[in-house]
Amino acid sequence: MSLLDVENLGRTFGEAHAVREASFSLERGEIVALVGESGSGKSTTARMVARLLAPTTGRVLLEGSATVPELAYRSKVQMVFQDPFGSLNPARTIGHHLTRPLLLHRRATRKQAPQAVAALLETVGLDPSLAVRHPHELSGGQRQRVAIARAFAVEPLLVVADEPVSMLDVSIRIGVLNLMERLRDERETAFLYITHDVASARYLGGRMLVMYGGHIVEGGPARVLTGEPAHPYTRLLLAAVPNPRRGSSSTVTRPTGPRPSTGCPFTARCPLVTDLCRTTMPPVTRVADGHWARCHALGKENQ
Amino acid sequence: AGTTEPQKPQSQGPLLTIIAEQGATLARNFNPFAATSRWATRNALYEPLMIWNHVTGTLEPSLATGHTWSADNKTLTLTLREGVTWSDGTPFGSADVLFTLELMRTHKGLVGEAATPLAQYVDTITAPDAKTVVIALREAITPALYDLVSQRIVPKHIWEKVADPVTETNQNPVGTGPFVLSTFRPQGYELKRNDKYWQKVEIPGLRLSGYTGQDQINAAVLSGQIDWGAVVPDPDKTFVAKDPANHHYWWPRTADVNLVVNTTLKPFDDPAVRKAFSMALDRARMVDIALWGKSDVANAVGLPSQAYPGWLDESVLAEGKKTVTLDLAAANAALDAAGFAKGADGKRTTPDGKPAAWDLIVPTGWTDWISVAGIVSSSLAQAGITANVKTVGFDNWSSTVYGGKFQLTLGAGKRGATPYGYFRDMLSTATVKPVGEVSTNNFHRYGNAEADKLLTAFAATSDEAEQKRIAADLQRIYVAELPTIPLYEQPDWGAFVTKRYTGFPSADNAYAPLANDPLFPTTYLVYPKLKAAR
Amino acid sequence: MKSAAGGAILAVLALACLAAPLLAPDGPAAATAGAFEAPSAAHWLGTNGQGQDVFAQLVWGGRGSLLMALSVGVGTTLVAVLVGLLAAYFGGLADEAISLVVNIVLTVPGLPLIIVLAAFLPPGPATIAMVLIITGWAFGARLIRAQALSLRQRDFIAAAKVAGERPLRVIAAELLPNLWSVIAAYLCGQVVFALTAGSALEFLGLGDAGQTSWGTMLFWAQNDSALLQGAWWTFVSPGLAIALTAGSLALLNFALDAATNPRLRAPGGARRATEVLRHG
Amino acid sequence: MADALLAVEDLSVEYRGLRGAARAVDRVSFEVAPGEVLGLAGESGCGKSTLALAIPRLLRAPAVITSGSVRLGGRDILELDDRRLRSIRWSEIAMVFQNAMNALNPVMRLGSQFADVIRTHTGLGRARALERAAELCTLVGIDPARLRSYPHELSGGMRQRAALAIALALEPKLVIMDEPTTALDVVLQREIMEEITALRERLGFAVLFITHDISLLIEVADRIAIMYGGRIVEQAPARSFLESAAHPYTRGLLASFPSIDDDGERLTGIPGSPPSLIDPPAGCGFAARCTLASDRCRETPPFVEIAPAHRAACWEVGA
Amino acid sequence: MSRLPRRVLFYLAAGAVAVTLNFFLPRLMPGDPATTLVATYSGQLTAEDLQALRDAYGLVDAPLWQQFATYLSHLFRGELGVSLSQFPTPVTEVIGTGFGWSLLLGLVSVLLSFAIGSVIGAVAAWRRGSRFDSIAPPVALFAGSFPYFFMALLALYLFAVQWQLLPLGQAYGFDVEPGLNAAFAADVLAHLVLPAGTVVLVSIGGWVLNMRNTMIGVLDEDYLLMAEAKGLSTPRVVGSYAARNAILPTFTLLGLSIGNVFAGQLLTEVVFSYPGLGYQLYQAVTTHDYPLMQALFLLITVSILVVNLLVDVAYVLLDPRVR
Ligand SMILES: Nc1ncnc2c1ncn2[C@@H]1O[C@H](COP(=O)(O)OP(=O)(O)OP(=O)(O)O)[C@@H](O)[C@H]1O
Ligand SMILES: Nc1ncnc2c1ncn2[C@@H]1O[C@H](COP(=O)(O)OP(=O)(O)OP(=O)(O)O)[C@@H](O)[C@H]1O
Ligand SMILES: [Mg+2]
Ligand SMILES: [Mg+2]
Ligand code: NI
Repeated sequence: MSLLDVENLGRTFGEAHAVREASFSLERGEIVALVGESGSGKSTTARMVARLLAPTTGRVLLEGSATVPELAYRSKVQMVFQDPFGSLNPARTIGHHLTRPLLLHRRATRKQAPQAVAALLETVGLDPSLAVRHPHELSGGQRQRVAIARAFAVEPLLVVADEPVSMLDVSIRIGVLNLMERLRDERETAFLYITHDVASARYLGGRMLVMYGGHIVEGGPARVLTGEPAHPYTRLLLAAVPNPRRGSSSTVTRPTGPRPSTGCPFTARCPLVTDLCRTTMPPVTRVADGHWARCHALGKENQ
Repeated sequence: AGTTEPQKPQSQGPLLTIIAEQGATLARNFNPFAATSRWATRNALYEPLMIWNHVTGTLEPSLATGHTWSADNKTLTLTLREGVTWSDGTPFGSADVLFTLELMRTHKGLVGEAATPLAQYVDTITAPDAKTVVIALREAITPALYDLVSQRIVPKHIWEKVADPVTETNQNPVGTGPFVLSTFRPQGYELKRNDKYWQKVEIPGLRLSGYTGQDQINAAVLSGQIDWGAVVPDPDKTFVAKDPANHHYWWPRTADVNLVVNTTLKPFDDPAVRKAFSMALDRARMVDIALWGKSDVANAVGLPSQAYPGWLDESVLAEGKKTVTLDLAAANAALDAAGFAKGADGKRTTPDGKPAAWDLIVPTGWTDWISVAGIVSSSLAQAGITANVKTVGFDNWSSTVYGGKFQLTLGAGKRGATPYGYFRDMLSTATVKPVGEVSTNNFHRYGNAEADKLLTAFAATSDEAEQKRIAADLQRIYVAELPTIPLYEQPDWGAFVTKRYTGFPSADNAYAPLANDPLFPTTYLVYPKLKAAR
Repeated sequence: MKSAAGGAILAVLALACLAAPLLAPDGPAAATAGAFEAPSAAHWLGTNGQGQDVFAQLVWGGRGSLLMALSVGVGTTLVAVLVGLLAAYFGGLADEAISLVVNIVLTVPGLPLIIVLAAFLPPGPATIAMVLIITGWAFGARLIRAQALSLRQRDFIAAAKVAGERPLRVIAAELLPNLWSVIAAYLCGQVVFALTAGSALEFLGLGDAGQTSWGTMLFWAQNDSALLQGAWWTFVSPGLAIALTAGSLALLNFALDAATNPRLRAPGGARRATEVLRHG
Repeated sequence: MADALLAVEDLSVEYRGLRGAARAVDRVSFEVAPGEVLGLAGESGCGKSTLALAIPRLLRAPAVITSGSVRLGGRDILELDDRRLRSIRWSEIAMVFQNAMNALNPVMRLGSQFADVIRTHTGLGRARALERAAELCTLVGIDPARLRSYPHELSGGMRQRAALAIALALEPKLVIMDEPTTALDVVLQREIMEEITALRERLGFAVLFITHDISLLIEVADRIAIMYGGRIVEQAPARSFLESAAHPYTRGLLASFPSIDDDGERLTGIPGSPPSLIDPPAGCGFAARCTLASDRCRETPPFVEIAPAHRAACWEVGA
Repeated sequence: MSRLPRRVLFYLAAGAVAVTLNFFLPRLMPGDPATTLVATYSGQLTAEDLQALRDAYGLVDAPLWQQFATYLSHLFRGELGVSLSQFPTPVTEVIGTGFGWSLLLGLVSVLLSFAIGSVIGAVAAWRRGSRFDSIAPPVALFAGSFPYFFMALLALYLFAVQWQLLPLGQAYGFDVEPGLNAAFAADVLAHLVLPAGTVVLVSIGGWVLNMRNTMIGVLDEDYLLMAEAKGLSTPRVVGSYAARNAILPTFTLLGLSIGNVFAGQLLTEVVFSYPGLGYQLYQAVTTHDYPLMQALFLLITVSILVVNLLVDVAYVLLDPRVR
């Protein structure tokens, strides 16, 4: 039994399909990175997994159950948000942010709370004296560490991290990523790591899922995916990443026309597009062990 | 008088500006049977048969030149003036009077002085000739005369074509009065002289503007824009001093203002309590402060001696003098005796142990009354009685007061040619209605069986000496019972400016009241006397 | 600076009113002098048309006026905060319904409603306070709702939910603390509004003329034609007292505004005063 | 470089706040040659934007330029009067801001935003100005019909392109680009960068390109300057930057970027946080975070040439 | 729910509530027109006359809900009835006399204070910290702290009574002929100075603050920086870029103010005897003139809703983002 099973998840906002037919699973202690272009539905997926948003179709199973009670779910699934400025309440102290989950999920009594808070701060590499400060007195990296500490206060099995480092300065990003890695190793916590920075997904290792236009179009081990991308979008994405070592390679295709409402969302930009692509969404096609993609061209290439 | 003098061509003087309308926008309604009609309807356009002049105490001829009572006091004969024409040129005659009175009799909902006598006492109305009207009453009620002759008369040839006189707005009035309508705007209107008027009138016309409140009126009067106005605060200082040669006022008094207690309520049913209250009141201060010293404190019967020469009994007044004079010690003693215990804080409790505190309500905007109420309240406070002054909208006030649901309020005694109406309101059981039923006259709800007999006798006689004797007895009852508490004599407010016109009535030339009062259309007596200033 | 001035004026006024029994031991109603006596040593601010000491009325009357204004401020703020927060937090149908009610209340003509209500209830400061609360909460509710709505979009609310907080607790412990300055500014504004609107009602005669307050002082001044008689002190004293109170609250509000909105707070200096300062 | 287009010398900017003056730009000197792309990188808050705004004198209170000169074609911009300053702006120095959504007036049609700058500086009529705007749109690959649109009706990439087109409206000699692609998706970023490169090749304007993404700079810039704590700490040609970067801070920065073809090596980032600008430590600002720091670092290191066309401010890497 | 049905629902619900309130509120007040009738006509009416008058006035004793049904059916036929206090003038005629003046006074004072206030606010924000900024907004604020009627009475007393510079009240004098002529226009203007001027004086502070606050927000936006970088002239930057954007939020408030022009001028009209609807409403309330009150309430609500609608529409025109 997987820790998390996402089955055929979909969400619409009015007419717009933000996420469609998303299915994936996560094991204990696994980091799964979800990458994709802006507006492809990454955050929407994350919010559905964190139960902040109700799915329109499909379901989310935690340890095989779709009906975990609210509080129990919260004690197992936590979330870290993109913006460390917005995710901490400017009116409350750091201590408050860490104490509340401890008390709510009975991880500590009121008496033990201060020590527990201090321990948490130390875990994420912060000075325990920060507990009495307000968020605006902390730097961005410190804030994001506090946000991570808050998620870890309840000792969750899964942390949904929605672009946890993209608002942080380059020099401190890596520290936060390393922290996540360490926590995974030490506590067997699983991460759903959302990002549009393919390099950092690869850095964390684990598996990677690529989203485009609401669909998960490719999945597989991060190293494999970044090395031998199968889906044309993944290829485009990787080619666009600035890479001083490799030198730039111009592969950009400008989108022409609106995104189609049927078929593969990538048709408008795809160099390999066929008529079939315009009418039907490609099925999941196995590329290699644990590596799959959804592209009609793929089947043909393999044939 | 009596004959039509040839009118001179209109003199080109300024219009006489008179304050009589309240409201920022005025509706064009000149129906004399509607209380919502414009002021000029009943005071400049349509005339009554005769006018009670309460300054001279005489009944002055208007459309009628005289009246006679039959020996049994049941038939009234009125002689009409010769040579009167309506403003459209049609001659005026007894048919018009007959028509007006019958119209009122047959059409319910018409407002007019004659309404009550027509419904209650009048038997038949006939016109033996063009200049005579004979009214037969069912019983001898001589005071009905004043109501009947005050009725404004309308032209038969016009009103017989009016479909519904109740909802008629009579936008282009045709009357016998000294003026006719010239321009009308919602903000005000102008009248010009009626060239066919039966008397000589020099002023070319009247101008009437609407004002929203007393302050606006005061401001207009004080800035000299008005020729004829009403109340001016502290007139010597604010008004006369500005232009002593031209600014004048004259405030004759015709009725008293009373502190009215609801005699159906527990402590107020006791005359001793009413008298105790009365003795606690600082009437001199009311006159000084609310009336700038321009009036007098009330006498014991609540009738101004000026207005009723010869009617008041000096011995009764002397007898009652004590009860209407400030004597705090006596008031306190009387309250102690009546069982009003005084607490440590100086406040009393009623014999039932409740706080001696009541609401004294006055209509919003009645500035002099509100001011007086303030003084009543502080006076009573000296004796340990609390009177909370509350101002309420007039309709709220009237429904509370006339419905008998008030505790304390102020009221004005009825004015009249004789004290009959006043005492009827004050003492007659016929005017007492059960609480909840509307009573506009006797809202203090006091009745006295002995007074009833005296009032009946009064009405049945037309002999003035006899009436005066009966009036003395009524005064005696009043002083003994003190149904309401007289405070001070209410002036008939009036102010005028002689820059443009002279000839206004004044203390030196007291030919008529100065106040313009829709109930007594004495302004008709003034118009002919006004002359352009030099 | 502005807030300090505002606070100081307010403190002096409030103290004077609190100390009324010491400053004017005879009470406001004692009518001991002649009408409209000009200011003198015996009567610092002269006497009114009733022969009462204007200074005594001012300090005693301030108690009623300030109490009334304060209760209206607190009352409307409470209702507005409650309604606004509930609407904003729960959103959806609840918000839809509450907003509808709020908008309808906003379209109901305020002043006429006040007059009708004031005529309906027994006159007095309590009635005026009630009437102003009934008619005054809607705008605040809309304001608080808008503010709370924008806060609700912020991630820390989602974070609190993820932590497992219950809705009411999120509102009380996470949303509310961020709204204090808005609420305080609104409270100030409401107190000012109540002070002027309340005195307007009293001035119109819809109050209780028997109780001394700044509004009824103006009512009496008008009733006794004080201005026309040249007794400006009876009129100007209460008017100025109201204006000073309202003005000082407005100054406080100004400062609170700056506290809410950091952009209003930045240090002075003309906008484009980027001077070039060079050595030598 | 005598033939420099822009020569900034000894420029200092302070923010004078309640808590004291923060020196956001500290005695900075650099030059931009005609047609050159100078990349400026550094951590958040190191003063990049302040420097960018100081050049066309766009800083607002409480910022104060306390020293230095900004020479553009021989004139010192800091000495110009208001009218002359306005006439230089955009016609000689144009700008592209980080977030085009915010930089375009939301209530004005795109066409008018082109037209007002064209008309202000050239005196062309409205119709002619719109014609010119249409040309510019075609140049950056936007359908000229879009000139009738409001900014919010365009996608993020289109807005950024439009901002670029507006910047080129008067064919300026220098375009300052302050993180023009940071808000965009990688794919879009690539697209815009290619657009910029192509246009520059055609029109020959110089660019001061600001970003915090060194990888990007290495791809697009001719020379790279690294800023730290208000100062420029290293300046070198882009071509060999990866290998030749000498300053410990620059090296730290480079070590903070995971790359798509690195294999499993652990990156460390730079521990610690940047110095306070209000009360900066004496000497080298990076000393507190530097592994090579020694006593010498208490004195400000000179900005010296350590290799041809390569300068750095560090005692440890000096010649 | 999408925007359009929601707006429609709002207007329907607001209309229904207004009509219901219009009917019941006046009838909940203490006192009734019948007693007032008795009081006013004391002694001049018999009981039968009174009944006849009550019938004519339409004051029936039927249960309230029945009266409400009658009222609704009349309303649907567009019948607003006759005024009781000005009986038998139709309500529409009574309102007709005040409508124009209220509109004139209201629009002039609201637009003037909005315009002046916004300009002061914009300039203060642009020159933040200058002497102008440290004087103008606080002064405007302090002027706005005076109770309105206090200012108005003081102005009336000083300008009209004491110095006699301006007319005492009303909308125009007797000596001019109403119509489209210069003399009348000048006279109307002279009569407008005090009422409108006092309203402007006390209401300007709010607009100043509003504009200053939103403007300061806008000044921080990148598009302002870009406008300056473009070398545009200062008036263009302040006008087309800063003020144009800053005015948007203020605009909704302007709508609210304009919507209230028929309701909010009671004190002005009382003090200056101005022949508008505010004073009529006050009179209607104090005389229990139900039909007039109902019609005025209806007018006020409808005008608020209409202005709301107009603001919605205008907002769409002014702010392309909400289209
Ligand atoms: N609350 C919402 N209402 C309407 N549309 C929404 C809402 N939230 C997201 N969307 C739309 O759904 C789509 C997916 O959005 P989402 O935020 O999940 O994308 P994302 O992959 O996280 O993008 P980014 O990288 O920019 O954060 C977008 O087109 C977005 O506009
Ligand atoms: N208006 C201001 N008042 C005070 N300090 C300011 C102001 N604007 C910027 N600063 C400070 O000046 C320093 C430089 O800011 P600047 O915006 O130039 O940095 P940056 O390098 O552009 O950063 P980023 O990469 O985040 O855009 C920062 O420390 C900042 O806190
Ligand atoms: Mg996202
Ligand atoms: Mg920057
Ligand atoms: Ni009839």
